[in-house]
Amino acid sequence: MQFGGVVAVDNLSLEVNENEIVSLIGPNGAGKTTAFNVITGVYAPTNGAVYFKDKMIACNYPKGPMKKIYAGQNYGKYTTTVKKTPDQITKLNVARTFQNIRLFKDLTAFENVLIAKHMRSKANWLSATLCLNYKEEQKMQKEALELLDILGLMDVKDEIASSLPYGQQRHLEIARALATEPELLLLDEPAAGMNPQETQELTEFIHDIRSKFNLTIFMIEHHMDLVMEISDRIYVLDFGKLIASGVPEEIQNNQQVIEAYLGVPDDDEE
Amino acid sequence: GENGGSANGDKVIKVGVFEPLTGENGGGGFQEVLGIRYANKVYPTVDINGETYKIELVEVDNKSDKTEAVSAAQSLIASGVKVVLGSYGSGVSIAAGDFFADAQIPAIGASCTNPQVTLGNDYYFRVCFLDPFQGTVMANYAYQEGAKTAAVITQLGDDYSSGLGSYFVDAFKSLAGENAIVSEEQFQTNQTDFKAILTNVKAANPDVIFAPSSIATAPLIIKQARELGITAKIMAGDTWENSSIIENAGEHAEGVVLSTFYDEADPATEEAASFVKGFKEYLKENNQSEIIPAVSALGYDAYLVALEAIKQAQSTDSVAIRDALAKVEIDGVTGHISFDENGDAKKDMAFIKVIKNGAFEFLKTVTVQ
Amino acid sequence: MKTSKKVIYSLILAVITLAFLFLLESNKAKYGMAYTVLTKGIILAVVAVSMNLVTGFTGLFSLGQAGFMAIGAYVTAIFLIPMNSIEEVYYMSGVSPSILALKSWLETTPSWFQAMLPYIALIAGGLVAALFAALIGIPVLRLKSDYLAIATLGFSEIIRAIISSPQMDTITNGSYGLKKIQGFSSLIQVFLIAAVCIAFMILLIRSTYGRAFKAIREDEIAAEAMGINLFKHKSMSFIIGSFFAAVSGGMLAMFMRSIDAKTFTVSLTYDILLIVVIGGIGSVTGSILSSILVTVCKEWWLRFFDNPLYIGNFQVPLFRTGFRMVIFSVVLLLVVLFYQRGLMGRNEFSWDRLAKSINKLRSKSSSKGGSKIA
Amino acid sequence: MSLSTIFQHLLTGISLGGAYALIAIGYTMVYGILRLINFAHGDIFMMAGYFMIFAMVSLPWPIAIPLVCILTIVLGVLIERVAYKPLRSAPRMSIMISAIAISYLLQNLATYLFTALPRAFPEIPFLKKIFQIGNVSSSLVTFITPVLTIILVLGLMFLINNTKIGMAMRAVSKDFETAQLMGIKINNVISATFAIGSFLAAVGAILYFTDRMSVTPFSGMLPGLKCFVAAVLGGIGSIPGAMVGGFVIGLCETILVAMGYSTFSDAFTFTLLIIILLFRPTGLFGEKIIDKV
Amino acid sequence: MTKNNLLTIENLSVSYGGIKAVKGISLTVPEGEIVTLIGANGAGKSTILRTIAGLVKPESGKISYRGEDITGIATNSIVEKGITLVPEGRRVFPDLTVLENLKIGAYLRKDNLQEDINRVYKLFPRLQERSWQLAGTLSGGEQQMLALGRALMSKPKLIMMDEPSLGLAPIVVNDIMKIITNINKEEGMTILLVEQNANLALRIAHRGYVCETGHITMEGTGTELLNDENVKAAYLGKSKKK
Ligand SMILES: Nc1ncnc2c1ncn2[C@@H]1O[C@H](COP(=O)(O)OP(=O)(O)OP(=O)(O)O)[C@@H](O)[C@H]1O
Ligand SMILES: Nc1ncnc2c1ncn2[C@@H]1O[C@H](COP(=O)(O)OP(=O)(O)OP(=O)(O)O)[C@@H](O)[C@H]1O
Ligand SMILES: [Mg+2]
Ligand SMILES: [Mg+2]
Repeated sequence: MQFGGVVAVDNLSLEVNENEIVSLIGPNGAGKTTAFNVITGVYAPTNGAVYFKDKMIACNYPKGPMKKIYAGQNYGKYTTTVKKTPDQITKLNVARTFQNIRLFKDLTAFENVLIAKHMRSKANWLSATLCLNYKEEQKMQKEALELLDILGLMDVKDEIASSLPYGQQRHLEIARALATEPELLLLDEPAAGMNPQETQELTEFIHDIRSKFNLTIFMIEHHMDLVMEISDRIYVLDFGKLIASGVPEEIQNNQQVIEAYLGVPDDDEE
Repeated sequence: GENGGSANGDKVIKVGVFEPLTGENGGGGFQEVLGIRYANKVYPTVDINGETYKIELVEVDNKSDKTEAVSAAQSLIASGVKVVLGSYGSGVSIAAGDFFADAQIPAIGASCTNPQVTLGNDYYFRVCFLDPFQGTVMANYAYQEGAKTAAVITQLGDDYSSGLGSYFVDAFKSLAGENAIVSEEQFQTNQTDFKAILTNVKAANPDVIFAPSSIATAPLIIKQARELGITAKIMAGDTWENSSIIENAGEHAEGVVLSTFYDEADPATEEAASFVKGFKEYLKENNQSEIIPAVSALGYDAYLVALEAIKQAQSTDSVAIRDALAKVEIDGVTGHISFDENGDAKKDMAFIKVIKNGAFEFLKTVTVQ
Repeated sequence: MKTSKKVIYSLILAVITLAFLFLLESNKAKYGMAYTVLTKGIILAVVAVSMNLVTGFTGLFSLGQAGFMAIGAYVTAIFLIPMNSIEEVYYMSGVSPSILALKSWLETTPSWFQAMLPYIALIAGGLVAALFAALIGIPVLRLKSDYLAIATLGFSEIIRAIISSPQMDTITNGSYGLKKIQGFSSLIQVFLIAAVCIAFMILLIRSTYGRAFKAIREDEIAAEAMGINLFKHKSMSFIIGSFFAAVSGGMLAMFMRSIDAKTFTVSLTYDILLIVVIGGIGSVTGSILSSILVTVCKEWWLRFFDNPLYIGNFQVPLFRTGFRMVIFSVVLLLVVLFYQRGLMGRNEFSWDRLAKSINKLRSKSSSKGGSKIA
Repeated sequence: MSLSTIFQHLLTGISLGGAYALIAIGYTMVYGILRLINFAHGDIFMMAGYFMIFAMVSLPWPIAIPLVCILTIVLGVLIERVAYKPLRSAPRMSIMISAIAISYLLQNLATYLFTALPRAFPEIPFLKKIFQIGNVSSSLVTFITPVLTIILVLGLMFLINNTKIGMAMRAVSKDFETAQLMGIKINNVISATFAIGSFLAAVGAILYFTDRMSVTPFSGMLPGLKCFVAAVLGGIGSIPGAMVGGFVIGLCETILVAMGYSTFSDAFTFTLLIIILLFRPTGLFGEKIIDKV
Repeated sequence: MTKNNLLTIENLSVSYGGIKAVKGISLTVPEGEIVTLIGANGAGKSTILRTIAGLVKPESGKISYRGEDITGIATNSIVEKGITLVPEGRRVFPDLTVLENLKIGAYLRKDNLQEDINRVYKLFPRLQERSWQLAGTLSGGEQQMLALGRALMSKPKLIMMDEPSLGLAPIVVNDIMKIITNINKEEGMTILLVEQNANLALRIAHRGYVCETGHITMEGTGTELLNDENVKAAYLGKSKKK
């Protein structure tokens, strides 16, 4: 994936297996969010393909002016173009959260979750307007409430999203993503802006939802405590290139990763 | 009751003045209103069955806009007027006509020349001649003056301008041949740049240019034409008889020819003679230029017609007034007025004027059958 | 407040409204002005709510209302010009054979169909506009915010130019406009048509589709990530909004009895936008309230500013023609400055809210105002 | 169509385009900084026309012109202070309505004070000198307008890109709060923007009305709308864009009317705009909207 | 305490609409020290900083800077006096280039900037690489560096930072903390630091305040707070949940 001349993600190959928790880490600007954006259809890759459950969901090769400036590898390997819009990808059961929280700010927490249920609604606009989908509507509301309950947001369900404390907004974002009934959940820095205490709670929470909803989780995070504790496997990205991958212990001791990302462990442990 | 008296016990009959005071035709509308107001000043009362009624003018501004016109008309109807005068600009009259008819209130147009105003409307009358007549008059005049080719410039979406323009085209073609119209140009409401149009006109090199349009656009067309070096004679309809055009276009306006309803230098009737004297004073009081616009004279006449109809009807009932109107005959400022079955004044004479030395100068009268 | 109580209150309100309308209807002559102004206000309420649906709830800043209203008005008008007036209306350039064919076919329809003609005409106008909206939407809805606004405004002007062009003379009567259009039979009829339209839009807004619209308004990227197809939902809102704008345009034609393309200029769109913002973007009741208030103020209550005012023999200065509009603009400005979010903000009228504010007035506590988000 | 006719049309178009460009820049600048479509801009332009009429009653033109510029600037800044400043934190739509209200107010006030009748615009003898080249005849103002426009635009671009106040304008246009944190007095920067926009409107008004000779309260409406379209076409927020947009619209309009399609001249303008927006959703020179996820 | 108090806040209260965000807090920032303000989300930390910077008008209370009352004065005058804020969430000017962002940081200065630009480039080499890129397209971490660099450009006496480590890679966080210590030590700049990462913040700070739902609940030196059991339990996240 590249923007003009800037190669944001350079020939990245990785895989996430069912029911795993995989983390993607790397210095700022390494291209992690960009990778997410390619997976969820926000950007089309410049060259390469993305498969979900063995089905190609995105594929592209350099075209037009990109032919000239393309700066990656595997030129000519991909020859088809598959472009799915983000909503189509969500329909395929891939959901995400955003690095900068993107809730529907002026709507209530309940509405935020309910909206995510819309995609699965079978009613057309006319029958929905004329309230002919009464049963389905009831079901949607019930499920939304259940989700809020599971995420501990029941008592703030009628609050406007932007008035919630930061931590609850993060939870709400996850609740909203879960409401789309995903199999794969992409979390972009879920612990950003949380203090260590809250981060720890989040760790448990992510474990919980994985087993409860039978999820596969792919996550970007900078909080190493969280990453090391939770991940089954870790990929490390630097300047768009994969520099390491493996289980947490391997990564922690990988010299290249330490240099590029972790830094010399100050006496971080107390 | 309904015809109620004012506080001091006088009986009052209300007459609506339905005119544009703002918007595109605000200028002309105002002059028509002045004529009506002056008439009201001269004849403030009417006797009905031995009782003296004060005539109260109820003015509304229709803003030269058809949408506004509907609510303006409604507000007149609501205020209980028995007869309505106006409006300058045919479009608004057409729009409001059905409402007056529904409310059974007769309306008397002063200067709205489009045939549609009175056609099929039993309650609309008018004291001026019609566009087909006016168009023919101007075409005849141009042809008589030796013009072989003509260009026509009209305003899109304006009943008056495009109507008059097409009547001219028809008449001129029948006189000078099918190819006599060498250029037909149209412009949009509010357009102020006529250079492109005029460049085409210049290229077509006509003998005369006929450009019926509003007061606001007239000086623009005249000045820009002269600036482009067009020397053809410019002609237009009644709206152009307005001193503001001379003020705005200055020396460029010299030689412009137009047709109109009335000539102050040639008072046709007794009424006219006294009107000319009195109204000049009145114009001065109102800080207006002292050239009497034809529309003021027509406004005055419309008032007189209404007054006469009320007298004839001897009633304040609007339907009775309408019936009286159909039969009214008076000698107004602009000549003898009576109505045909359509409600149009039977007028067969137009005055042709030319702008000379910064004033409108009478050229000739034209009669067409 | 209990639901049963609310229902009772609502019923009472409906009865009062209807009674009031009947009163106006039966004293039409006496309350002519109120009658007219109210009719116009109600008609504008329909288009205001439709604009609110598109702009306030879906976040699509569209300024095409006037164009769709024009389509609605012309289609409705063509249906509703009586057969025997048609030659007279198209006196300049004649009638197109297809219109004549349509009209003569309508003549042959059964009488119940003819009785329904006003409704059929309005719906036909709406459908034609909806078709246009669907076509226009394909290219235009990809644009964002102000670019969308100017593009829709452009389309509305293009529609107007086409309608008034000489090439359309035999269909739209070009620049002369149409007249002799059959009017409404009563104020109640106007009210009921408007009520059905607005109720439909309210229900739509409250349905799951309405929520999807709001999601798009709040954050397109997040909405897309929630599986909401942006184009589909935007078009839906745009098309439905255009449909009702056209219905309102048709009603305007029936109200004015004569129309021409100049009625549907950009300023009409601005006026509607003004109504929507004054009422509160994202509040249906706000739009309804403000269309009636703005119309009444502009055309009726402020009218006395236009006439010279005498107190005794003293003529109050400033009062003359044109003053009304000066005052109207100043009032507008003041309303916008002091009610930045419009009269209703994003809130809707509800009995609970009313009760709350009455209580607040009663107790008139010393605290100043309180929060905006109640 | 003869060559001289074509040349005459082009000259008219470029001159009209120059005046449009000056007004369009006012839209673009205000939009750039406040995200506000300043609907009142066309009416400020119209008021400048009236100012000129009254100034020239008793003053010679070399004094009248700067005076009119100053008065227009004062009007523009005053409008900003009264109608837009109190709404800084209000939703965007409210500010827009405020602008529409101001536009109505100026139009209605002008109607009320000066009546709806057109007023003759005073002749500035120097600008009205008639030129005759072959068969083409035109007044000097027709030549001066585009030249002056280009000079002013170059000056403005220099101001925006290379001076401190220019950088401050660009910063304020993105983020009021952070701009304040840099020590920028945002109200002054915004006033400066309005001042520049109004100044250009005043210059535009003098040139435009000299060419068209009369002013009415609605003289600003149509140029206002067209120039707004010009600004969008060029990419709203971009000054060279507004200039190009102005020239394009002026030329297209003239050519279309010349070809006898005046019914469609506005429609064509919009069609052109829409086509351009389809290929470049933010106008010819508009910056891409960065929507980083 | 021998040091002068650069900034003193007394009984400050702030509310948004009806919601009280800060409820009568007092704190002091001595000249030349790093003072940190920690606390949970929504405690009102950002609000305090924004009030000091003049972006929010306080309801009551007094803020004085070098003994001079600066409560409620305009932001630009506050910046002129030498206080600057690195806002929460970076807030770089997206359409200005990196270099222009740095230049605008020095908006009120009239002297030569090149030296300071070089200094910032030395602190953040990444910015030099990208000096012509539009700031809006930088990654989160890059933007944070830019925001910090931009603040340094005005050569402030007091620099306030709102969560500078938010969303940064550990290595950068360490760097930034080092830079903060450096500018404090070498240039004598006073720093008021708001941080979620209480561990790091308290370690480099001379003094710390703990903020909870609009109140200051605890204060002390950095080490005192680091070793406080309550603080540990609530913010350092090491001990088990209660
Ligand atoms: N829309 C865009 N246009 C141009 N460049 C972009 C765009 N989006 C991202 N980039 C560039 O791509 C690179 C990778 O950005 P990305 O947001 O993926 O980083 P990241 O790994 O998520 O970093 P962080 O941890 O700071 O969020 C950065 O250098 C950024 O400047
Ligand atoms: N603009 C605003 N309008 C209304 N309420 C606000 C606004 N900004 C903040 N608040 C509220 O004020 C309280 C304090 O917010 P503040 O941003 O100061 O917290 P904080 O301690 O900085 O939290 P965080 O760690 O999440 O940045 C919160 O409850 C928040 O919801
Ligand atoms: Mg990222
Ligand atoms: Mg904060």
